[in-house]
Amino acid sequence: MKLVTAILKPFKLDDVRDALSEVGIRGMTVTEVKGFGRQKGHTELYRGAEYVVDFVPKIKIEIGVREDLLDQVLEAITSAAHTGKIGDGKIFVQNIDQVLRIRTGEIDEDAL
Amino acid sequence: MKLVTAILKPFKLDDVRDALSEVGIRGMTVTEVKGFGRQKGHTELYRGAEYVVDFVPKIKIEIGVREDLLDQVLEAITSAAHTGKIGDGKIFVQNIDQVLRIRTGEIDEDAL
Amino acid sequence: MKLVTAILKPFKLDDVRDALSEVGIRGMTVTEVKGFGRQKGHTELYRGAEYVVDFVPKIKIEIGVREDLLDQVLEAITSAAHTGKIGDGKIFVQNIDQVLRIRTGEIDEDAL
Amino acid sequence: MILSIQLRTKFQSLRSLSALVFFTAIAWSPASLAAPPDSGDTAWVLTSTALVLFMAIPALALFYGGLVRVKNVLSLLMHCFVIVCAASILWFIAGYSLVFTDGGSQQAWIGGFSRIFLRGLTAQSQSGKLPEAVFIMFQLTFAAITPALIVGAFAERMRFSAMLLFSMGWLLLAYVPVAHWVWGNGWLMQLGVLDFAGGIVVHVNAGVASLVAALVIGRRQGFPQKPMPPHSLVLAYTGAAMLWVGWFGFNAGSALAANGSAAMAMLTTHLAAASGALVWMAIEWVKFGKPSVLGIATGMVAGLGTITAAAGYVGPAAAVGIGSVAGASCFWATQYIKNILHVDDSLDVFSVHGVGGTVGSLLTGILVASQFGGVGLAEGATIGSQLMVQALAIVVTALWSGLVTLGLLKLVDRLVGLRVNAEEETEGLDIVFHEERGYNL
Amino acid sequence: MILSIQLRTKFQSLRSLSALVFFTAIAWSPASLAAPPDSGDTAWVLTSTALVLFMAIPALALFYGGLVRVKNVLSLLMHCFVIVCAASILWFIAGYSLVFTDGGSQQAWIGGFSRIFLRGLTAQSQSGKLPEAVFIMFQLTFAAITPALIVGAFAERMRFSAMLLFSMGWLLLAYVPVAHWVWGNGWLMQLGVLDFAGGIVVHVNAGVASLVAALVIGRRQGFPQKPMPPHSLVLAYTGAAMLWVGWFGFNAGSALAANGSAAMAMLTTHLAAASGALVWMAIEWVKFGKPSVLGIATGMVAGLGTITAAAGYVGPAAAVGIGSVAGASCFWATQYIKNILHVDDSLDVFSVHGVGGTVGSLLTGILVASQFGGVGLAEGATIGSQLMVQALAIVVTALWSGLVTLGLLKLVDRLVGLRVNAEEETEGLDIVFHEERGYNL
Amino acid sequence: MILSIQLRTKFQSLRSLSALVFFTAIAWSPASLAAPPDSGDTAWVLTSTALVLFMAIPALALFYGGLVRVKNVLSLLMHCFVIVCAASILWFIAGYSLVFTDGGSQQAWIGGFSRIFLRGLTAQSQSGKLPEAVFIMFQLTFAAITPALIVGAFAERMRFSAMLLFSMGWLLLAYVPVAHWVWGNGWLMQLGVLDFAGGIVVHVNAGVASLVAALVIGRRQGFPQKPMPPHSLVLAYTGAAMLWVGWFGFNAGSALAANGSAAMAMLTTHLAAASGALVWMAIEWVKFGKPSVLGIATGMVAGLGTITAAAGYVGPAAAVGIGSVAGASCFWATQYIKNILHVDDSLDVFSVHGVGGTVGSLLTGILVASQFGGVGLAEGATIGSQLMVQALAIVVTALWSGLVTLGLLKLVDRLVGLRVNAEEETEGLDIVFHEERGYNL
Ligand SMILES: Nc1ncnc2c1ncn2[C@@H]1O[C@H](COP(=O)(O)OP(=O)(O)O)[C@@H](O)[C@H]1O
Ligand SMILES: Nc1ncnc2c1ncn2[C@@H]1O[C@H](COP(=O)(O)OP(=O)(O)O)[C@@H](O)[C@H]1O
Ligand SMILES: Nc1ncnc2c1ncn2[C@@H]1O[C@H](COP(=O)(O)OP(=O)(O)O)[C@@H](O)[C@H]1O
Repeated sequence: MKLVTAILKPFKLDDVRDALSEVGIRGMTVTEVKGFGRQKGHTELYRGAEYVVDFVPKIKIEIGVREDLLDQVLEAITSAAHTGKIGDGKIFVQNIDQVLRIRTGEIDEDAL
Repeated sequence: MKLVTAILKPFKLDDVRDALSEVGIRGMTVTEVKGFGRQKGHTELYRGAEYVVDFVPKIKIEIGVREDLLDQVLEAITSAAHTGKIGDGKIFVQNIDQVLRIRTGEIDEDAL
Repeated sequence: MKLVTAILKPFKLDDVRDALSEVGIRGMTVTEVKGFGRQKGHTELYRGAEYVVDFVPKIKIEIGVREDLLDQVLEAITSAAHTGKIGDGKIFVQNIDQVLRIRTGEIDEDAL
Repeated sequence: MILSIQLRTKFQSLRSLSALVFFTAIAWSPASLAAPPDSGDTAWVLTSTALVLFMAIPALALFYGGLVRVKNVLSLLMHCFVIVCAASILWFIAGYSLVFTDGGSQQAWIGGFSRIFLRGLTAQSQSGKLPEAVFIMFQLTFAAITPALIVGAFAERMRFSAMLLFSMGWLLLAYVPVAHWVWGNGWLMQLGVLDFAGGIVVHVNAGVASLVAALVIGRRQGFPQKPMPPHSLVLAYTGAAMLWVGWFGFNAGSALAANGSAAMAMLTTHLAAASGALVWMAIEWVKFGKPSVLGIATGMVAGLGTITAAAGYVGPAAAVGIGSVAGASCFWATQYIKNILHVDDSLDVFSVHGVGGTVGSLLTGILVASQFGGVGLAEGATIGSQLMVQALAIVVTALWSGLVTLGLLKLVDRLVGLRVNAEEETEGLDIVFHEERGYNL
Repeated sequence: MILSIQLRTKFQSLRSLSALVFFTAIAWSPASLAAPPDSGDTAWVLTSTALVLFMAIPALALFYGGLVRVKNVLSLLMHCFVIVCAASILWFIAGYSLVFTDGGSQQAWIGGFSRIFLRGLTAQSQSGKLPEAVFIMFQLTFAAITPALIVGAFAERMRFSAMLLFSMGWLLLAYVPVAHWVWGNGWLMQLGVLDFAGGIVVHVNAGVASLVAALVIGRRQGFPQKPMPPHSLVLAYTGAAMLWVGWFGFNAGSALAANGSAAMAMLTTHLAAASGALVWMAIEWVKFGKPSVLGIATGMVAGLGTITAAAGYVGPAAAVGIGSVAGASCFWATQYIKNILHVDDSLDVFSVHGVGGTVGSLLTGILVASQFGGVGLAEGATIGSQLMVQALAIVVTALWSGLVTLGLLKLVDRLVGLRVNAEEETEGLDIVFHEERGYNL
Repeated sequence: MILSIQLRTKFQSLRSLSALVFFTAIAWSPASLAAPPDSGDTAWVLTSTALVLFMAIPALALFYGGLVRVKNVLSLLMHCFVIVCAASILWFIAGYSLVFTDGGSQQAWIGGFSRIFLRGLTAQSQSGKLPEAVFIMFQLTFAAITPALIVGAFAERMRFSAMLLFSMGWLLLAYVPVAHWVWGNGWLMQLGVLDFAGGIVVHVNAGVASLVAALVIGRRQGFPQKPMPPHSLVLAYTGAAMLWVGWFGFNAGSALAANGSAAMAMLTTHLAAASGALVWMAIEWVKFGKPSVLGIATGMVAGLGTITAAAGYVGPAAAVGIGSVAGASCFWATQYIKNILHVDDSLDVFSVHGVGGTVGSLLTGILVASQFGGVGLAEGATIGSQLMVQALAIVVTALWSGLVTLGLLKLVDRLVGLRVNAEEETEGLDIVFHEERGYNL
């Protein structure tokens, strides 16, 4: 099983969720994060004191997926989150050793 | 060493922490997240405009553990976080290559 | 490629970012988290009702790095985040299978 | 025409009506200058002025600001603030003079220039039983809050400069003439229209402008599919509760005296607010299963907007009736406009103020009659004739306000562009126009 | 009985006391109708009415809302709002009439029906030197805020419908009679009890009801082990500061005139608030090492609640004394009730209002004496006799309020269920009853 | 000396000026006790008192609290609160007496002891046309808000106990004497200085103290490199808007009557606020490309601070001028102090209040002249002579306030330490001194 972690532009979250549910993904976990990268933040001015906000608000989604779904998932996220503008974000794929559903005690693929 | 990531119902956090400290876990990192899954959110109504909140507030805990403690940790979380109702959450286990304690420079198991 | 996850004292974030950019790191993702560990929280009193806040506000940074940069990155973080006082935080290193830049479709090291 | 006949007779009878107190006596009635100002009346109108400013900022600003998404909260706060400032200066320059001084041969349509830049005003100048300066200030706050009401209609998508140009143009071209017609001894006042504190001048006027503005500027991205929940109901509630308190100044202050009429206006205002709130809550409870904070607060505002025309003219039982009708009709209008017509009048300004103002101004024509506990119709008027005058005033105001709004928005669109682009709308107006964020928690 | 003898003598002497101004003159004293209302007095009571409404919403609502957890903030705001609305309508229907009109042969116990639905009220109706409409409004705000005080006791766990039923029942069965006894020429007033602005009628009454309600409904899940920190001290502070400002209307408005008595009441009110705040802060500083924002604000409210009975009767030095005693005694009560008895009177309503109201009403009996700088005892009264009357009024009010509360809660529990279930309590009342959340940041 | 000659002539002429109304008549002018208080005037000053308290808490507290980082919000709220409480008690003990009662042979410098602990005060005591108790209360609120203004200068780094000691010392040693000199028939009043509502006594006085305090305590860690954005502009806005409303009490209340002078003061106050806001906004728009909420609000406060000295003396056109000058000069001062001098006057108290107060107090000396629409200079005074007196008063006040501040801060530093250590500053004052957090969302 793989853990897919994607950093997205916040307003793309709904589209990505829709795309994922089309490939059969029912669950995911979402976190509000601050992104630093090529995309620049903005400047705020408070009574003439400049305040450079160098982070950009981003959304991080984490999805545990069966290996056979991985490519579809990556494809779904990529196409739904794509705007072509800087700051579209990244996807990281990592291995998961074990998954457990607390409610039922099911493990691994059954637990996803 | 393993990284245990658990998604929990927020009001279970205290119980889980107690259970973990009983098996000797002293440290963890907690994030407020939004969960999407089988458990449904609720509907809000603002002057008749319906707003389906399809996420559920969840708590994510991340714990770096020594491999020999892993089973106890999983057991502790599972039993403390269990309500039997949908949305109890999941546990993911991943491998950690390296750990480092910033204060002392200790590494790996000593750093946990 | 490796995923470096560091838990820091919030006021050290700026220093760490500076140190990282010196070793060539341009991107990272930052999350506000609550830390439990050896460092104790504080006590709040509301009309005589004691409320022990046992967590400490922390910042979590996640950085995908090329393997050859890993040591420099660890070194940069460690020295910039170090105060020598309890609660300086930890660094976890994990493996990443795959990286993808949504905007361009670039993968792996090109995507970082 | 029947109207022009009425005009003459009404002009006589109307003098006995308290609407008259709205009319400043400068120029044409020097006799009233004889008695020195009454300190108690002055105290109450000074207080009422503070209360109406309080309604505009912070109350309305917080109410509106709380109802939008977090990325636009400051833009709403800024709109209310800058409108108050700019309207105040416009009022000083020409607004007051054009509404309340004698327009000579044009008096039916517009006032005169004798108080341009408030020239000649001193601490000794009097307007009826009040120092003229406090009458000016009290009326200024009305001129300031009325355009601010409209910003709720085009919230979250209008350019800042466009909003400012439009609001000031609208103040001069819509508010000033209507206020003159109804309160400044213009033709509607001479016909005997009853509008105690602004049901027509403020609420119908701003309400219709809101509907037109919402239609012209178009819906927000994603409306109505995408939910846009209020970012802070706590903030909106704070504003709403403050509006209630401030409205005591608005309505009871409009008696321009600290007397039984002011007291009765406060009582009717309060009862209508309470009834409107309870009726809205009851409908929600029955229809949706749960009463909401936003609902009860909206019902309250509906009750207040609706009683405004009637406040000093009707009795307490009538006020409960007016408030109840307000709660029901504004609720229904909100559902209809938003969910059936899918018009994105974002903060429901037309449904609450436009509909409420209309209903209330009509009901005033009936409930003012002494058989319903009101202060009584003017000599020679019947409920039927009064209703006709009320309806006429509403229709004319609605048409005028609608046309002015349409014309102005087209013009402003040419000048500076009305609406932000899609990316700016996504980013939020706070950063785009003010380079600030509401919260850095 | 000694009491019935006192009754007659007090009735004479009391006429010289300003408590009398609370009594409306309709029906039994037509002479007072001769003089027209004083515009200055009217202005001040109009203002005071706005200030007391301001205390209920937003002030009290924000104070309470800030002190609970974020999942319940809207429920507190809603409680205060709906109570204000419903109490206003009840006051219109019967409340005012039952408190302040002549009850004929039952006058000692309850007022009459002559103003049911405020019938017959016009802008010309007078009550003492005031338009009756403003007296009605001013008293309405007291009737609205008193049941709202109680919701702090059962915060975060009562069902919405139960809260509404209970509050309105309590208003009719506890507030209305006690207000009549003390202010409406009922038996306690005839005994000469001194309660300038509601130490007994409002604070003892609501305070005791709070204690009983907290005991009947039981503790919140996890109390007292689980900490339940205020979700926004900023919000609570805002409410508290507004309460202070609004209290000027409550206490100085109770003079029902803009005169030296009102001025003195404002001064004593302010000094007691400041002293209460400083004493509470000092105790915290010594006992816990750090003074807190919540502490200083609570001390201030304690000072205000405690001076309420005495405001217009005592001098400034006495006010500082009363405030200081308030800070200390309410602090101690809070610790005792919460940490020793483990009663979950969630927002400490009894400890602050009940204890403060009691202490203040007793001290009034002493400090009213001219040797302490007060306005002086009624003719024939001694400090001892006055203290007895004060104590009697407190005890009777406490018993009555406690019994009514108990009975009502049992009844409401049968009708709709008093308390949410465990899951609902965990989820929070905002979603459960109102399908809204306080913040969407 | 020319001054001592002026002193005598001015003393005569000044009686015709409304500044005189500030002076209480006790002791030396028993004649004024003959007429009973005017209820309308009393009503307005009671109301104004509530408005000025409202300015201090919640308004100023929220304004300041919103502008600091979230870890220090409660400390600012607490500062304002405790200062109001402690200043009230000091005013009761000695402040009022030392400012406003007759100082006998020392009268030029300081008042007397006849109202120590407000002894002898009753509801019948009168001060001019007002009950003395309300005059005391009104003036108390000025004494309370003035030291609270200063806390913005050393925000986010001063120890709580140091702040409290300093503030109370400053009240006694800086506010009390200057208030006596200017308003209590002291030497500056006798010279004929014009300060309607505190341009000198409040704003110059507190502004200079702020600059000195900022220099003595030093910059915050990281200033000016590290950005320290306001944690909640919504909160700051709420406070700012409330300040505007409350300022009506501050300035129009300073007429101490509900008359044309009060009305004119309200009008000038309002117009200056609006102009100041618009000018600041315009400068930002041109200079930075975007107008900001914080900017427009700051411009408004600048306008208000600047018109304060002039409010009842000038006409509406002059007020617009004063407001505009205020917006520009305070904007410039803010940039200069912060970005050029790098002085960490954290919330720009000197730039806004000090500079605004100075500019406004000087302009008063010119615009009071009848040729500019003002109420006219005192008999025998010329614009030149009046300007000299104004400048003298400003310079003396600035010197005195600066020296007192310096001395007190050095003393307090010895006693309890002025500043937190670096770790505490990082952690935030809320936890360090009050063991509370602003929000638990
Ligand atoms: N090396 C990295 N490790 C972790 N997160 C990263 C890294 N680089 C970028 N990110 C995240 O991805 C987001 C987008 O990256 P950015 O460089 O701005 O644009 P793009 O996605 O177009 O390359 C950043 O805001 C940050 O959250
Ligand atoms: N595939 C997944 N990847 C990551 N997180 C998931 C996944 N599925 C569920 N979750 C998380 O677990 C939470 C609980 O899942 P849910 O399906 O609602 O109930 P249950 O835990 O009973 O299976 C979700 O709210 C979400 O945060
Ligand atoms: N086993 C762990 N797993 C995950 N995070 C941990 C673990 N132990 C500590 N942390 C995180 O590191 C932070 C610092 O740890 P702490 O024990 O307080 O001090 P130190 O870093 O000096 O060892 C904690 O607040 C927590 O966020």
